[in-house]
Amino acid sequence: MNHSIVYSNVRINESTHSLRFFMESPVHPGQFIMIWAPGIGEIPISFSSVNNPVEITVKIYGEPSKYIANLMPGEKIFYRGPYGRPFTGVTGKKLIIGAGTGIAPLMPLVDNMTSAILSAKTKNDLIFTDRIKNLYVVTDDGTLGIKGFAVDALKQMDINEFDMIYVCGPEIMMKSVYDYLLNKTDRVEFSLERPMKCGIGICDSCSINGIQVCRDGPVFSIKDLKNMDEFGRTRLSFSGKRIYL
Amino acid sequence: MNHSIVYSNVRINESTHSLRFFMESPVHPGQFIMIWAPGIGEIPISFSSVNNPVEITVKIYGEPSKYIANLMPGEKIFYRGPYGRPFTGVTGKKLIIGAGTGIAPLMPLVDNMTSAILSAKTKNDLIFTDRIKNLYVVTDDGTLGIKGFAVDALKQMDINEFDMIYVCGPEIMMKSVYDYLLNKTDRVEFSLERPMKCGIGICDSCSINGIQVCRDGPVFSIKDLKNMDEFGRTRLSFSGKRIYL
Amino acid sequence: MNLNVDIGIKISNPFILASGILDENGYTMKRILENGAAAVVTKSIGTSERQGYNPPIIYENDPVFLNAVGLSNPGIDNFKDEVKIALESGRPVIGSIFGKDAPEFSELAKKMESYGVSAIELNLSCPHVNGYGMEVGSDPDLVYEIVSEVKSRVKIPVFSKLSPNTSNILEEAKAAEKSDALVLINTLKGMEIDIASKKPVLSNVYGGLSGKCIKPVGIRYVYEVKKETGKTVIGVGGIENVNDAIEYIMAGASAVQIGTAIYRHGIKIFNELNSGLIEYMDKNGISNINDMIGVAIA
Amino acid sequence: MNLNVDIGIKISNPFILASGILDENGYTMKRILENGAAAVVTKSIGTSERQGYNPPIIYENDPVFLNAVGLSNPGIDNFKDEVKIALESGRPVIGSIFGKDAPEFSELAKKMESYGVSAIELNLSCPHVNGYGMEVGSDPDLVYEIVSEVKSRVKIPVFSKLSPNTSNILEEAKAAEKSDALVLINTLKGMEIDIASKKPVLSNVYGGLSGKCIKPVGIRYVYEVKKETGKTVIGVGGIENVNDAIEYIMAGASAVQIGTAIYRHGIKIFNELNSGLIEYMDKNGISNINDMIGVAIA
Ligand SMILES: Cc1cc2nc3c(=O)[nH]c(=O)nc-3n(C[C@H](O)[C@H](O)[C@H](O)COP(=O)(O)OP(=O)(O)OC[C@H]3O[C@@H](n4cnc5c(N)ncnc54)[C@H](O)[C@@H]3O)c2cc1C
Ligand SMILES: Cc1cc2nc3c(=O)[nH]c(=O)nc-3n(C[C@H](O)[C@H](O)[C@H](O)COP(=O)(O)OP(=O)(O)OC[C@H]3O[C@@H](n4cnc5c(N)ncnc54)[C@H](O)[C@@H]3O)c2cc1C
Ligand SMILES: Cc1cc2nc3c(=O)[nH]c(=O)nc-3n(C[C@H](O)[C@H](O)[C@H](O)COP(=O)(O)O)c2cc1C
Ligand SMILES: Cc1cc2nc3c(=O)[nH]c(=O)nc-3n(C[C@H](O)[C@H](O)[C@H](O)COP(=O)(O)O)c2cc1C
Ligand code: FES
Ligand code: FES
Repeated sequence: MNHSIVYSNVRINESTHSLRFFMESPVHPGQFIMIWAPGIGEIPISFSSVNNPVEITVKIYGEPSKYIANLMPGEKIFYRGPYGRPFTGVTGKKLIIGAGTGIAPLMPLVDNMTSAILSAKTKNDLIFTDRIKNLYVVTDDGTLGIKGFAVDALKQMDINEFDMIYVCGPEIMMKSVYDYLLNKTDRVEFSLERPMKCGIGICDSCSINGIQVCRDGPVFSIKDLKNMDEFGRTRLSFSGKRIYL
Repeated sequence: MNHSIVYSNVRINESTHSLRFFMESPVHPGQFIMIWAPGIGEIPISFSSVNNPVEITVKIYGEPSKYIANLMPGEKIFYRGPYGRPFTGVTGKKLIIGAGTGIAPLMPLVDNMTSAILSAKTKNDLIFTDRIKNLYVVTDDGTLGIKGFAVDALKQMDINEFDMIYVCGPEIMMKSVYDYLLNKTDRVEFSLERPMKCGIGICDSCSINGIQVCRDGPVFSIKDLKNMDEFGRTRLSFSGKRIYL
Repeated sequence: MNLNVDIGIKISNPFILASGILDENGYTMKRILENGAAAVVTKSIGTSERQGYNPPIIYENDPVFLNAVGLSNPGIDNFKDEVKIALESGRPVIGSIFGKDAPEFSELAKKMESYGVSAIELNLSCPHVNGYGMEVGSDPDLVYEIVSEVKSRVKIPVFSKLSPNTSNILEEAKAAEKSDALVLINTLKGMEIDIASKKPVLSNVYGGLSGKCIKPVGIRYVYEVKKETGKTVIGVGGIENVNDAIEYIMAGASAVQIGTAIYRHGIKIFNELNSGLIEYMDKNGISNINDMIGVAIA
Repeated sequence: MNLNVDIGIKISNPFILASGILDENGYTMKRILENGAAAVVTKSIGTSERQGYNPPIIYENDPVFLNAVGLSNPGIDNFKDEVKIALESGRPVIGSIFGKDAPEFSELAKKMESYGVSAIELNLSCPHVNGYGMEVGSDPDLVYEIVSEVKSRVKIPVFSKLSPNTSNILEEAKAAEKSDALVLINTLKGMEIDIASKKPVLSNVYGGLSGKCIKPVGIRYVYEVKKETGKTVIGVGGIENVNDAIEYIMAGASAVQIGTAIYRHGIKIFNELNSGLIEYMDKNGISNINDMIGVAIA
């Protein structure tokens, strides 16, 4: 088990914290680590910045995320990884489409050639709006920006402008973006989120059509997803029970 | 377990064979390998040539040495190693003093600056006399060369002529050479032979004054031996019983 | 060249996916069957849904590999569809089951059989209800009862997977005698502590050691059991490459299962093992894999 | 900073040489005691001289380390001088003995005591005369009898070294309850086959697995036995560096023994462990090693 010392912890909204710490292994955008809350649990977390001190952004749901979000500077943060296949970098114009905490892993892709569609339930759930210049905001309730879903904002844009589109968020949101972009462009990558227990391609909990999201993903191209009919349709629960989305 | 294919097998006297085969790891003069006779046993054997195809020279005593000596070209030879600390190489004039099969590990040291005292019980037990130019032969029974022991030949030589003296043979012979050379010169190395079971410094069967011959030796300088009062005096048998030499 | 072996069922090569590794989702099993595995063993399935232990469920620090999944499974009734998906590959699926007693094992076996699996694998390493820290498999009477009852209730072959956490493997093997094959070995009990946090690394504290560390233990059990009982044995434990698989076969295994190695080598290991085996047999003039089984037994 | 621990005898640091590794020749034990080891355990000694098995007696292929020495030993009467030489170091020698029953163990213990050893270690992993493939240590009644009788015959502390080849370590530990400390673990049974020669690599076929592969098994036994019995435990198995030693101590070991690691690191490992431990305690503000014992036990 690796550990590092928390360098900083900034609360960025009601239930979300950004933590920085130094990592020895290089990290690439889209990769993740399994963070251990000793005696509590272990969860996969992506990077909202891949440069040292790297940054993770954690939303509190249950006990493990709460433990991690509340780690104070000077405390030890335990992890294994980095794991997973990263996003493909491009030099030209980029569009990122993120919903909820799904915005976090897209942040390392942001530079001055990047546009973004950020969506969330309400205004207060939005994060990182201050870090992006060309920003399209979408909220479910219309408290900020367009009222609706990320795909609604996308439909108003000229997708041919972009050399690559990167998407991360709840699978249902990604599925709607996928359905819209299918047959329009091949230059799209999605970062999938499925229940992960091992993180290293052994336990089958994250699999989609026989592919391990933790090992062969979490990043998949739109082409990859064409062969995965479980995408947006079914997945296994923590027990291994098939769930229809 | 490593294995190689026997390249050649030459019988060099009644009960002694020289075998050649290729080894991947580099070997240095004085090192040894543990050769496995599958289903029969395993014994330590030194190199009579360290250049590929390396050469070993084996005298038949019991079943393992018999099996090894009779390996035919094309057959597999199984071994682990090389093990042990080699002789210190010097560029100047060298004297090798070998008795019996103890001559074998000294052979890689032979070049045109090397003189040798080779001793054996009788003329027929002598080996490698054809490989050395400046040769002093000693036999116990006087069937060839001087009648007597190696040390008798040594006493007639000017040891200051040599930049290094290397000795290998039965411990009793080495002890007599040691006693003679002690306080005369520090430029002497002995290759010790003690019962070896593991060959890697674990089992204690080869130890002398707490030093493992297999790992810290088998080559020791005359200085090293000054601190080893077990030398020429006691050793453990295969069972671990102390034997007085 | 013949790579077919008979372990109660005939399979087209000796390489089988081990239980508990990438065999919970039918699509994954199907993919593995389409990529060189002669058969897959499902995750061990029980009567009802179980979450298993909280993560961390694995700990990896080469050469150590520990897991404590905690028999998480969807329950036998929810598993039907996964078997169905896996069977689309056209290759055999072996249904692994676990329970606390003979009636439970029998019920599970019957359901698995009805789903179309080719054989049943009894996971006897589950916790023994009456024995503190003990496993079902280390109670010979219970093993005998389970195997007998399951055998009498299903028509397909039954394999018994034995535990290495025992002082007397031959007694266990004897108790499982009615099985069509013995599967050796399950994981060795072990644990690690992270010294920086001063805590056990697995949330369940104890886990099972698998991978290269346990190969010598697996080889020993396969060799000893084959030598002393002559039964059909399936070898499992620490197989990382074709030489390891050949070692198990020479020790007496008719087929082998691969689990942990998938972590390092991926699913492609099955195709690699197949081509490695063909190459080995070719080079050594062996035309039938069955000629290699148990040749190291003296 | 206090590195002294009490395992029935007081020793100046927690690092002890394990039985069977470089402890047959008194001079070697003496050298190791003079180079950082707080104590040494002798090779296991029996009533009469035994040659042990023919070489190959070890097989090494990282991370696997197997041995089958076969309890070679000079016999108790011939061992007196070796103990005497080792004791010249001024540090404690622990006499390891093996036998087939309680009278044999008692005789050996008494002789060892008379040679001046500070404690007796009972090697309970020797073959059980009446149990095929079983070890003395997996017969709780026999263990109880041996420990009781030895305890009543000698005044020095008695340690019981238990076998990991068992389905129920707590039963074993209970049977050995009268011991002053429990030593965990001995080697795990294992073997390897060389596929080129199609032969087992050890002349005895079966051997004992030691070194880094068995550390998780050793940690588990130490943790479980300490947690469930509270007895003084000495940890052994796969300790390669100070972190491994600390892990054992946190799991509940009051001291640790080092064997196989000497192959890779040499005798100097004892001095390295001592300085590593001091550095660790310094860095973590721990002034007494005893404060670390068992801290990972929940
Ligand atoms: C690749 C990837 C990257 C991610 N990156 C981020 C990120 O950057 N930021 C972020 O906020 N979130 C991220 N997530 C989501 C994050 O991992 C989840 O929010 C988290 O798993 C939920 O943890 P929790 O504290 O809410 O625990 P809960 O959901 O309350 O679960 C508690 C614990 O039990 C485990 N668990 C949950 N359900 C079960 C069950 N049914 N059976 C057994 N064990 C169970 C969990 O793993 C956890 O250890 C990512 C997820 C993935 C897959
Ligand atoms: C460093 C070193 C280098 C050597 N180099 C050479 C060399 O180049 N050429 C050469 O001819 N010889 C060499 N020897 C000597 C050679 O190893 C011995 O001749 C050999 O050990 C004797 O083997 P054998 O066939 O005669 O077996 P035997 O002496 O008959 O022994 C049979 C087997 O049993 C083992 N054994 C022997 N005694 C016992 C016992 N009491 N208990 C248990 N097992 C036992 C042996 O290891 C062997 O496996 C060397 C020895 C050493 C230590
Ligand atoms: C993550 C994981 C989960 C496992 N789950 C099961 C299981 O459910 N049932 C079972 O019989 N064995 C299970 N095993 C044991 C394996 O099937 C196999 O016996 C063991 O891991 C040794 O093989 P390996 O070294 O190739 O992994 C599991 C092993 C691992 C690593
Ligand atoms: C070569 C060798 C010989 C051994 N001989 C004995 C012995 O005689 N008695 C004993 O109790 N344990 C013996 N053991 C077991 C060790 O004392 C120790 O319990 C085991 O090797 C695990 O520790 P390690 O991994 O540090 O080696 C031996 C181990 C080895 C490797
Ligand atoms: S999380 Fe286990 S296979 Fe992906
Ligand atoms: S031969 Fe075993 S220590 Fe040297």
